[in-house]
Amino acid sequence: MAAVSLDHGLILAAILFVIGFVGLLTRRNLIVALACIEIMLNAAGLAFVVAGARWGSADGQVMFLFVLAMAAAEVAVGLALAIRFRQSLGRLDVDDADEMKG
Amino acid sequence: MTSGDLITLLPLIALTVTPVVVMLAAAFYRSHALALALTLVGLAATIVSLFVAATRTGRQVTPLLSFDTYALFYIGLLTVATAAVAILSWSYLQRRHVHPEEYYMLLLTATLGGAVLVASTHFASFFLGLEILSVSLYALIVYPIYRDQFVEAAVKYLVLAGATSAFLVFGMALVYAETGTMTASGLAPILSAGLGGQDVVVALGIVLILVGVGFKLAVVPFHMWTPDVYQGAPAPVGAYVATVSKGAVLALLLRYFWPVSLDTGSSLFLVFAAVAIASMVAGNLLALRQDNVKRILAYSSIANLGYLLVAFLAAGEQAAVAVTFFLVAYFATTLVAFGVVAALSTPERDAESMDDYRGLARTRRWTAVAFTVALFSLAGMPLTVGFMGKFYVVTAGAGAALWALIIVLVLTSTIGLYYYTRIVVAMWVRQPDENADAVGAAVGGGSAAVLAALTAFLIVFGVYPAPLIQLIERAVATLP
Amino acid sequence: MTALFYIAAAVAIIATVLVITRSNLVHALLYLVVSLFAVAVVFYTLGAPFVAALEVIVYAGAIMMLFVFAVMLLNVSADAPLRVPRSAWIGPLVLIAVLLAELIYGIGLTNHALHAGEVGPQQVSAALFGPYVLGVELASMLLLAALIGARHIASQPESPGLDEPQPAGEAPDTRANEGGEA
Amino acid sequence: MLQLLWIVPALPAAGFVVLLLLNRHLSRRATALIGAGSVGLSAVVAILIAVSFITSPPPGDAYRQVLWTWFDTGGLAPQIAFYLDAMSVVFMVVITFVGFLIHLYSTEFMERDEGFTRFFMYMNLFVASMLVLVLADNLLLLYLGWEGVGMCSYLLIAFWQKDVQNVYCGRKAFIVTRVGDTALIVGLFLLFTQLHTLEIQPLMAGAAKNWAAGSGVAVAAAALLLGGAVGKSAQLPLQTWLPDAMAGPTPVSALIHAATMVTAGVYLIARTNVLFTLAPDVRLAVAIIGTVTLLYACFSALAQHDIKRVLAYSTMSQIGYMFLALGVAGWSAAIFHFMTHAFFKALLFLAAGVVIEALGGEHDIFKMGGLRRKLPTAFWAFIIGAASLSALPLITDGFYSKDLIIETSLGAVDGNAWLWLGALAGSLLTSIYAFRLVFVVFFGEQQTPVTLHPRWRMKLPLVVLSVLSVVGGFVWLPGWMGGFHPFETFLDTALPVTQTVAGSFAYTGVAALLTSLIAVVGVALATVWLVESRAALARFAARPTPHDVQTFWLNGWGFDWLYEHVFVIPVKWFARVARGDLVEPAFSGIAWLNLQAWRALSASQNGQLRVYIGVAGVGLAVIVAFVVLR
Amino acid sequence: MILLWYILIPAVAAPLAWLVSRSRPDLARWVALAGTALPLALVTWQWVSQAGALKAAFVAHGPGAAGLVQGTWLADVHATWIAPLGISFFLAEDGLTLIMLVLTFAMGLLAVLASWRGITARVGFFHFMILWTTAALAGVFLSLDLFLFYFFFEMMLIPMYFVIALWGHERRVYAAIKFFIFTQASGLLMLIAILALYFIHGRATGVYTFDFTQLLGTQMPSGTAFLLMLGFFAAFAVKLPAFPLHTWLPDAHTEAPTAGSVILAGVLIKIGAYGMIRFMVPLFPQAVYDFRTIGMILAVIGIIYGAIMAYAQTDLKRLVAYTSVSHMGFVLLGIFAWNTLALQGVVVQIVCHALSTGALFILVGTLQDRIHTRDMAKMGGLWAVAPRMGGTAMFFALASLGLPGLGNFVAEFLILVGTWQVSRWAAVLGAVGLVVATVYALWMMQRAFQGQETHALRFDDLVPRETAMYAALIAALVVIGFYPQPLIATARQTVTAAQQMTAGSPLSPEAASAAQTMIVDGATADDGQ
Repeated sequence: MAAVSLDHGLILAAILFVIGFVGLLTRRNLIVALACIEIMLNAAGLAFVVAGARWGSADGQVMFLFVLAMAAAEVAVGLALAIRFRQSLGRLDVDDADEMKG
Repeated sequence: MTSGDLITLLPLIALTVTPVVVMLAAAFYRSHALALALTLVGLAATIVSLFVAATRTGRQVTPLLSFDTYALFYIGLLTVATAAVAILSWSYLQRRHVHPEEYYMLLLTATLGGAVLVASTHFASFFLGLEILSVSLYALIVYPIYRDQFVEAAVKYLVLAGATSAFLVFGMALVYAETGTMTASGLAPILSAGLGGQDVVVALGIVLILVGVGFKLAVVPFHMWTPDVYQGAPAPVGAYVATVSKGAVLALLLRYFWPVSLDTGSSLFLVFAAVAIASMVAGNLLALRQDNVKRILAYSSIANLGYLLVAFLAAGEQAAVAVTFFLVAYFATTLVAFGVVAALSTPERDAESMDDYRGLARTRRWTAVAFTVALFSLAGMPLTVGFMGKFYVVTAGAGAALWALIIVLVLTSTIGLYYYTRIVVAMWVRQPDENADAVGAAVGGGSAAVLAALTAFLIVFGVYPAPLIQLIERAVATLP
Repeated sequence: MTALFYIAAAVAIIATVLVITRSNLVHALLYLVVSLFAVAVVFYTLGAPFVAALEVIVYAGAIMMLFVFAVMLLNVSADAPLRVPRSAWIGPLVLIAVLLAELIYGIGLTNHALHAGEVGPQQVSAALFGPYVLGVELASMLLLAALIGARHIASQPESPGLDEPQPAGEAPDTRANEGGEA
Repeated sequence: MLQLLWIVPALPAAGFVVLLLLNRHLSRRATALIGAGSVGLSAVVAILIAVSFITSPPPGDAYRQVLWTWFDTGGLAPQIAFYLDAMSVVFMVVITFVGFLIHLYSTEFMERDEGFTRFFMYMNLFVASMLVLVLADNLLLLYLGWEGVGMCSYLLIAFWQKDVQNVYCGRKAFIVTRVGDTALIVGLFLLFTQLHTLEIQPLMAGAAKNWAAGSGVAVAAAALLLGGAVGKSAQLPLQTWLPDAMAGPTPVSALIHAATMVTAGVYLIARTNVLFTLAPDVRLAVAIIGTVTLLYACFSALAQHDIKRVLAYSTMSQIGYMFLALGVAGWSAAIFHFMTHAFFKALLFLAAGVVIEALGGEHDIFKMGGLRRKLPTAFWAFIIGAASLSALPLITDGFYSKDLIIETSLGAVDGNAWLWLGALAGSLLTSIYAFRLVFVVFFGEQQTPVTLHPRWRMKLPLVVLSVLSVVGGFVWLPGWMGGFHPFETFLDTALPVTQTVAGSFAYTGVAALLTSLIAVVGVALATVWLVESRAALARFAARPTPHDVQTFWLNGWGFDWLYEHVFVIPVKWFARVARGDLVEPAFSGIAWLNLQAWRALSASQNGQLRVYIGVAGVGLAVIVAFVVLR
Repeated sequence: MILLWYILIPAVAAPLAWLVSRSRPDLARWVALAGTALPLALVTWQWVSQAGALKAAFVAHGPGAAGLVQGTWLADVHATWIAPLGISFFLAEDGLTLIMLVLTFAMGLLAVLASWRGITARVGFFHFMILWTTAALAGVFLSLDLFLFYFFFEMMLIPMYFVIALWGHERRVYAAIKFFIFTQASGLLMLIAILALYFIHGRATGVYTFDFTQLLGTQMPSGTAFLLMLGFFAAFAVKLPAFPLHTWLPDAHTEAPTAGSVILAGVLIKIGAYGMIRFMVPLFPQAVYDFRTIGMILAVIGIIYGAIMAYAQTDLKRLVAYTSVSHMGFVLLGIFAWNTLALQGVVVQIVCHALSTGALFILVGTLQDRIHTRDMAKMGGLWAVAPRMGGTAMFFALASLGLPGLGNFVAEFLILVGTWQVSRWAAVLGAVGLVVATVYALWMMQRAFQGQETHALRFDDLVPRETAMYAALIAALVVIGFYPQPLIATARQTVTAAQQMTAGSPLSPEAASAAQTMIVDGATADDGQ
């Protein structure tokens, strides 16, 4: 049933990954940044599942599981930080956070 | 998973149980002293378990981890470093009026992450170890919370760590897609081909993995976060990031690349060389006229990683010993340097600007002596273990005839002299300016002891490094 | 089946692009949920039903809920949208184009057929509690660390300041861990 | 008796050490006693040694006394040893005797000077160094004496160091002589490398044995030694320092810049005569330099205002005569003239000293005048000195030595007419400027009052020297006066006999008559011109020749100006330009580069998170491109 | 075993001085005095007692390179230090080392004496640094293991840096860091050269060691040898300020306190010369031979440029510093001439330069303490105010211009005679250097001491302690001037051994024969003493 070839899957993952990365680069809102990180992690997980599908072994999916766990952890701490960020800097704009430089 | 494996896993088990115990204790009775005591007991247990684990043969525990003497040595190193950071944090957190218990839990989980990284031979354990370490660090960096700098540093670290982890995983996926193996032993033949010609995907995968590794090691071009995080984070956490997180990742890199003898023509070698040179040059140049001591230490840690990469590239029989020895020296020196910064920091403001260190020799003589010894060790001056470390690195480099790299190392480390001595001048030559708010109270008992012990380590092994070298040689011998 | 794969892929890509272009935050998050569903469908077409289910439950269910809570809590829509001048997009887009080209060129070089069979939950759980058992334990420690961290960051009152020291050892008031009021 | 040789230089050296150590605690009398006494004793011992040397000459007419080995490495083993032969006896006696007289004279001359002890300290050190120079058995030891006297002359010229001008003159003297010394030391290198020793006698033997006459190395060695001699004896082209050396006290000028040091060059050439015989054209150069310098000096002397500068130029010209004698291989004639010159030139200087002291430090001769009755001893001393300088026939020692040189310059094998004519012209001019000086200072009306009259310690040396200036010449009578020349026979044991052309015109009666008449004509000319017409006297004394030639001669034919512009100004310019070290910009440039790199890099750390991610992305793109495309 | 004491006594005295100073500051001075006087006495006793051994050790051994090298040490200590890298704790002492040790401890003693009144702030810490430098210097001169040599070479930087940075004058921090970076950068280049040599030797013979006697004579392609030689030359040329790399010296000397300048001028500079004679030339004779012309050009430029720069200075101490550049130009010339005469001249020059320039620095330092300025424009006519000081300054000025009868002349004459045999133009230009030396020496005397007393400066003349110090130095210079044989005899053995080591190369073609005559002279010369 898998007429889909490996590289198509990987290309899809790559595209999603790259879109996430561009979001990270351009959007100044911290929440969106966290979302973009989630997109990139999801794309990486997708790549792993595609790889697993190629070899027909469960390794890919196990790795996806771990990526999932890591993403969840990341979001939890990220959002907590976002709340703290808004309280101390007033806005969720990432560019405000440039007090330390030089 | 046989019962024997459990004994081999003892160190990890100890490192897992300790944070849980600290958490339970905190649930019943919130006391800073109790938390620290439990942490130290846990770390001591880990070290004892190392010796127990060392007695068992048959080291590979599930494809994920392998506990050879190399891993055990590094776990020991990380544990000792964590213990030092914990004690240094005691006086730091004492005056911060913030719940200290979570700090120690996170410290222990981070060390667990490090331990997993050191022992990992599989992508899964590599990824998980890295993430446990990172996630624990997010909270540690922002721990005192009440100042914008902490939040800013944590956000930067989190976003960048998240992004680079995504690259890491994507790289792993590509490698797995092409080769089907995720273990270090499986990758060795591929790596030794130096990523030339045919399987471009694997090359792509490896490079993407290096992004994740590069971020953690803070080598150029992934070093941008370092100065801000070191400046923003509390001093003990800065020490932790500079030592344990970098050391663990480098140990893993060494394990993966140890069986691979990169020939100097291959593209991977050239990438590493370019990164090393860039780190050495940028690290030293950025710190040239820097007035913030924490940022100077950050840039100097970038430069030191550049030196480490030179030894890593040497890949001769000397390389592993050189890398490990330099790492041990780097650990001790950085802990002393950050320990002094932590000891002098006040709740209002960390002791980071150069003016805080004016005339320190007069006001607080022994701290100044410790900091001077650390700075001279960073600069690689004799009588300090830094000198032996740098000498060992240059020897390894010379052994592998990496002349270009060594000459860059030599020239950039003389630039380094300039900014290290600027601090020394501030401490010894300048007069303390009265109007500056007085630097922190006298150095607390615990951190004073740690600083004294580490400074002694710097000098003793600076003069007579032979026993340390023998220990490292025995540890490295077991690498495949 | 392959047609379904390509449809779901297209939906996923479009939804993700919309996520990063919408100025309204809530819309962005909703598009993200759509994108996750599309990816779940892709998983299904690739013969990984267990992971598809996980994607829906954990990713869309739990993580996105966290996002929505955060957005509601901070009623982000109130403050001015952070407009980014058009020109700011050019640099990143060029970089992304280069990166994408390199990735696609690299991936394009190899072409292998995917394994026909489906890898069901049995094999995954066998692997999970086979060689990767330690992985699971470590994943749990990862979540524990995140828990402790998130709780600590969110629990503190806005800025304890140095004047009213909080005596160590006294149990904190049972404020919800979402932290202070918006 | 000869074993006491080492005492002769040791005594003044001991005097120097004693004065140095007890500097503060000695009274004037004690210092004078030690200072003059040490040289006096040394003179006595020198004379005793000379007598025993003459009466019972040691084997081989030479006596060598070794004190200790200086050092011994790599084949070079110079010894601190003294070598006494006929020539060095003459030099030793003259130096110690004249030195003693001048020391006696100085005890009174320097009485009121607060640096009294320091003066005698330097003078003793000078006499010791000069004795080491003339008695040295080894060229390196000779060089030690050579530089020693140079240093002492610097210290003594700049004795009144409160006035920067004196210090400048002292420095100028030491540096110009040092230029000559460099040539000498290079000569030493050459000699040692070629002949593997620096001991004079074996060196001369070795040179004679393995160097062919006129061979390149011989010419080079001789030329280098000549360079050293020219520097020390103030001959062209290194003569500019001597007139300025008059800045020192008069006894210093008398001892150093008349009697002893300036003749060191003559001693060196005489001592290494074998080298010069091996390089005939260098010897001709010596003769030419001698003649040209003596003429140059005569003309300059004519135009001087300062009494001591006249005498300085006259010394320069008399040494020119000695160089001429050496040039034509009249070795003993040169030594003879050295002795006579030492007597009458010291006499002239000391007399001038009396005059200067009497007139309260006045140097300009046109402010003096009519001192005949006021200072009789000075007047008679000056007359005898001037007569001897102009070589008035029969009654002065100058006649015997200078005319002998004039005669040899034609009669010797290498003599030639041009040299002879130059010498004759020089002799004429000498008598003119000598007696010009006498008439201007001692005749005409008195312009400055006499405030001080010399006492016995200044008068006695004048008398003794006057007697010697008359008697000194009788030791070597010319052929037509009976040919009694014990001095020559004595010197022939050390120096080669001068070969003369048998029937040459020089030895005919006419030539002898001509040379003696020249001197008398010169004096007559000066007397007729000056004594008769007062106006003529003032005018001629003031300006004997048209104005610009006058000033040209006054400042030594513009050599000072030339050296100033060729050597001194470029060095000063380079020093000013390079004060901050030319190499410094190279290193501060590197530091600047580092600073600019730092400024650029730290600008990139602008704290913007998105920039950080961008940098990481670009870095990644570059690496991937490199790995993938390679 | 005695060698260990040379390093240990000052090394132990250093912390002792610092600790003692906490309770009674002045005690630190006495500890420092003991810390330098004791080893000085020890080494002098060894010199006297082993004078016989010096000759015997030499005569007994034939001219064979190996024979000479092994058997020649007066005393040696051999212990393994870091076995895995083949680093051994190998100290050895022969004639030249003996002289350098005497010099080190004498200058250390002089430094302590000179700063008896001068240093008042942080006395204990100051003497800690001085003693640490002395210990490191003793280590440098004694070590025969290249790593140990490098270890001590670098170790002496820190105390010297502190001495200049803490007790120096106005621009002390700039001068200190400049000194530090110059020496460290060139030191690291030498380290690379040492390591390259270590690996070439290791690969060729399988024995990985830093022991100089074994590294000697490793065969390598001439191109590599030239590069390695340049590495060594860089480090030693900076230390011995050879022409292009000398700019740190005037700053370091001018800003350093008197004691610092004395040690800097007295001993630190000599490491360059010692290093070249001991390590650089014997290890790469052919490369040195190829480099000889350039080396001599640099030396001659150093002599003349240094002298003119000295003349150009307005700061008295800077003037004296540049004289060191000029004198060290002679030393470099002598080393490149590499024959017995020149090398003996170098040894004598090393000692005499230390004495004369050390004295000049003390003089200028004490003058600065009295009139609080070094600017010659503000001086003038000081002889009238302080005649004894004027006289001493005159003596040492004359010594530094190479007046015969004093040690410097014997050294410079030997060097120039030796150089003449190798290259005529270098010797002639060196001799011209003597004239330029006269210019700056007399210029200094005129500007500072002679001439009209422009400013009414009133200060007291030399105190007895100072007079005694200068008298000792004057006596030493005069004795060396008239009888340098003990110095030459002590160094003869090292000089001949060094030439033996380069016997194979064109550098010293007649080495074998020279050694032969040496033995004969060695035996006969003794009766002359």
